[in-house]
Amino acid sequence: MAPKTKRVIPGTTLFDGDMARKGYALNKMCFSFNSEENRQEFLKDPGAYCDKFGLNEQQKKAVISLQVLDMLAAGGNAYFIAKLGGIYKLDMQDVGAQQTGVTKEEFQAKLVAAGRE
Amino acid sequence: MAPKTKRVIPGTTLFDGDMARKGYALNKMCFSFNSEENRQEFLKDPGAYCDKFGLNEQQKKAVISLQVLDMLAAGGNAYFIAKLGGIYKLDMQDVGAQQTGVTKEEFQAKLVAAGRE
Amino acid sequence: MAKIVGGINVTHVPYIGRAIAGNLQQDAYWKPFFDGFPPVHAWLDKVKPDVAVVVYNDHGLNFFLDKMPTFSIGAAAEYSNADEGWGIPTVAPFKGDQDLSWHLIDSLIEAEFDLTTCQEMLVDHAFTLPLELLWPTRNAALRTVPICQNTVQFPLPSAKRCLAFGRAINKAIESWDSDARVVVLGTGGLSHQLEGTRAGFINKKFDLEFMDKLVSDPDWVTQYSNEDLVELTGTQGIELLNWLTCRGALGGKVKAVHTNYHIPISNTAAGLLAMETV
Amino acid sequence: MAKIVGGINVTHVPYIGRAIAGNLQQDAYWKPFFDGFPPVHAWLDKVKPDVAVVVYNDHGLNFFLDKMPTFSIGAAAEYSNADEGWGIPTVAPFKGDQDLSWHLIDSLIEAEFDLTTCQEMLVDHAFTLPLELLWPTRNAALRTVPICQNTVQFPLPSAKRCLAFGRAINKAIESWDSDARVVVLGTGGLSHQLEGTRAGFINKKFDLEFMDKLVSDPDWVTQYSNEDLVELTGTQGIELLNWLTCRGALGGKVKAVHTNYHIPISNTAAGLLAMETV
Ligand SMILES: [Fe+3]
Ligand SMILES: [Fe+3]
Repeated sequence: MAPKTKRVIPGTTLFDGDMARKGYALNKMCFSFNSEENRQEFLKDPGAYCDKFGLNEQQKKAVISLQVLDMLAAGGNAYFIAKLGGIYKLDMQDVGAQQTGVTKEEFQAKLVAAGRE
Repeated sequence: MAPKTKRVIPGTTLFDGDMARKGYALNKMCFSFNSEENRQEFLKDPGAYCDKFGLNEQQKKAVISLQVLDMLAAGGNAYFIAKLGGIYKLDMQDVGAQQTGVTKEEFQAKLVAAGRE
Repeated sequence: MAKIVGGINVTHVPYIGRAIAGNLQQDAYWKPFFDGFPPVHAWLDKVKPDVAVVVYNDHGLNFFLDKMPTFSIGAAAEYSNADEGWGIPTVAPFKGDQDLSWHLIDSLIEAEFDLTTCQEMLVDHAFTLPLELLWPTRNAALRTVPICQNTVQFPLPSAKRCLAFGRAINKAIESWDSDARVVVLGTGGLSHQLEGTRAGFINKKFDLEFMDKLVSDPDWVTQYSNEDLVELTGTQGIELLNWLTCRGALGGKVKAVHTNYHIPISNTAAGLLAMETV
Repeated sequence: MAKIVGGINVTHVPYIGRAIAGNLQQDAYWKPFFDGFPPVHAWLDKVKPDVAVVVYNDHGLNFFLDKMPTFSIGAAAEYSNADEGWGIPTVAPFKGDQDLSWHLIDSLIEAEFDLTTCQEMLVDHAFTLPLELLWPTRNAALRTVPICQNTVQFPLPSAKRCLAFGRAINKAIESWDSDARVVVLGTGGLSHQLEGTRAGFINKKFDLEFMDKLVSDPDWVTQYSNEDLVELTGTQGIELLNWLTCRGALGGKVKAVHTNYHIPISNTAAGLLAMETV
């Protein structure tokens, strides 16, 4: 089947059917983090918890190294990944800074600047 | 609020919003009967199982006496009630005969007759 | 582009599961029903579908009233059957077709059908039994896409909406960049009523006219409201909405390949209608 | 018949939950945001709504990708909040309005919106925080109806579909045989993007034009595809679809009662727009 042509938006991947399909196991694991009991079980042995949800190697590696861009590339959805971030007390500016390769302060300064334009 | 005028169909109550709202607890209990473990728990103490799902007195009485028309009047949905029937090995012709006040043989004969018309 | 070879509408009474499991196809009770299928098997051998899109209604296995969709669609690699509580045997899982699922989802939401998408989905007897009836020896290569319509809790989608939904499915499949051959199934009906003091209601006259009109003039059905259809065909007869969506998915003109109609299977008028696209 | 008094569109960033719990409203960081609300509180005191219809999107509390509806609606007596996993405090349940829920369900399905109906529904921060912001002292008499739109998994409903959905909600509420006064909320946005190398993206120019056009000419938004809107406002900026549905639900003409716009709250351009029906 010929690949569909997709809209290219710089720095952005739409969470569409292709990503949803690829990331299902990862997102399902993250959905389980709505429960404190599951969060604690994950923290005791992250690798075993990933295996329980059938994550592939790429997903497992991204989770264990806590690399958000890698999780996204592996089909992770931002809202579900945020629940994993919550376990490590990462807020959205930590996550933003990590993805854009700047410090949290620099990331915050960029946001403030956007308000002055 | 003035009552909506509803279509009257003889011998028939549509499972609409009013019924769905009235019967939610009863139908939720019956939905749990998709699991053998739950069916066994129900059989051990039907009254306690009804209480666990918050059935009202009318619903509980209908369930315990296994009166299908009473379950319907209490908001039961035919498909969910059928799962309760399954516990007692009642098939759809047993249930049909009970509701129409005839023997199973008479009910079956009526169906066969409908094919000859 | 994909090719729609035709469609098959067929009843899905749970009781059939026991007849299949018990090998009762030639018993006096079951023979007039099962004898309807060999001509359809022969047609399937001829048109050789790769994928079956199955339009059916769930009966409280995958969906409960806490999240009850009007139209839902599977997008899984595989679909499992499970214990439904009424003692019919559970069958082996069916293979999905995720490419077609997502193509349908993209197309149908663009066409303003507000789908619920299901990346996991249990399929009940209304999906499994028609496949068992049509491929009595499991066709392990056949891929499937379940499309589920609410016929359980009013308000249901109207006949007009279902026919339009079917026609949008037709457009979507025909625009699918694939060399697959697709058959569409619509399951349930025909006239029957399980509950109330009218339990056992059957309407042979209407059913026969419906089967006729479905082939020649499916818009005929849209003159009826869902309340009309319940009055005419029973509270479960309304499952004919699945037949209507299936018919819509076949596009403009079809010819009947084979029909069968037998009363009763359990409390139901059992219909079978195979159609070829022309 | 019921009366729609107006509508309020407001951001719903989870982080706000901590500010409310910690009483930080007058801190330098939070003051420009919280100072937007007193004029809206005064307006609510004047128009005295009995019911709030809340158009929002779930972020993985009530819905997972196994059953992901395009449009869903609550029909419960009460709606509970719950642990969402990111450490914001859980708030007390909100009262439902089942009469209005079912009236909406009957009307909207008749108008060919393919709803998923939810007789149980957990509501996340996108539902609870706007209510906490608009009624800082809980209005225990206020009844609610949650309406949830998929802005999480593409394909999303188009701006055109959302506006039509809103307009159908308008017709439904106006045909509700009740003397209730109804306010409609739309929550989320405005421009922000949480993920990818474009994380932190904000578009003040577009947001301000959007807020303007939403009042005077909401059809203006329908010139954009969802891909356009993501490019213009970010992957989460697309939550402006909830604002658009809310605006549709207010009918033809409205006048702005109060607006506020502040950058940033967390990674987000925080907007507030209260409109009165005229
Ligand atoms: Fe059925
Ligand atoms: Fe949000």
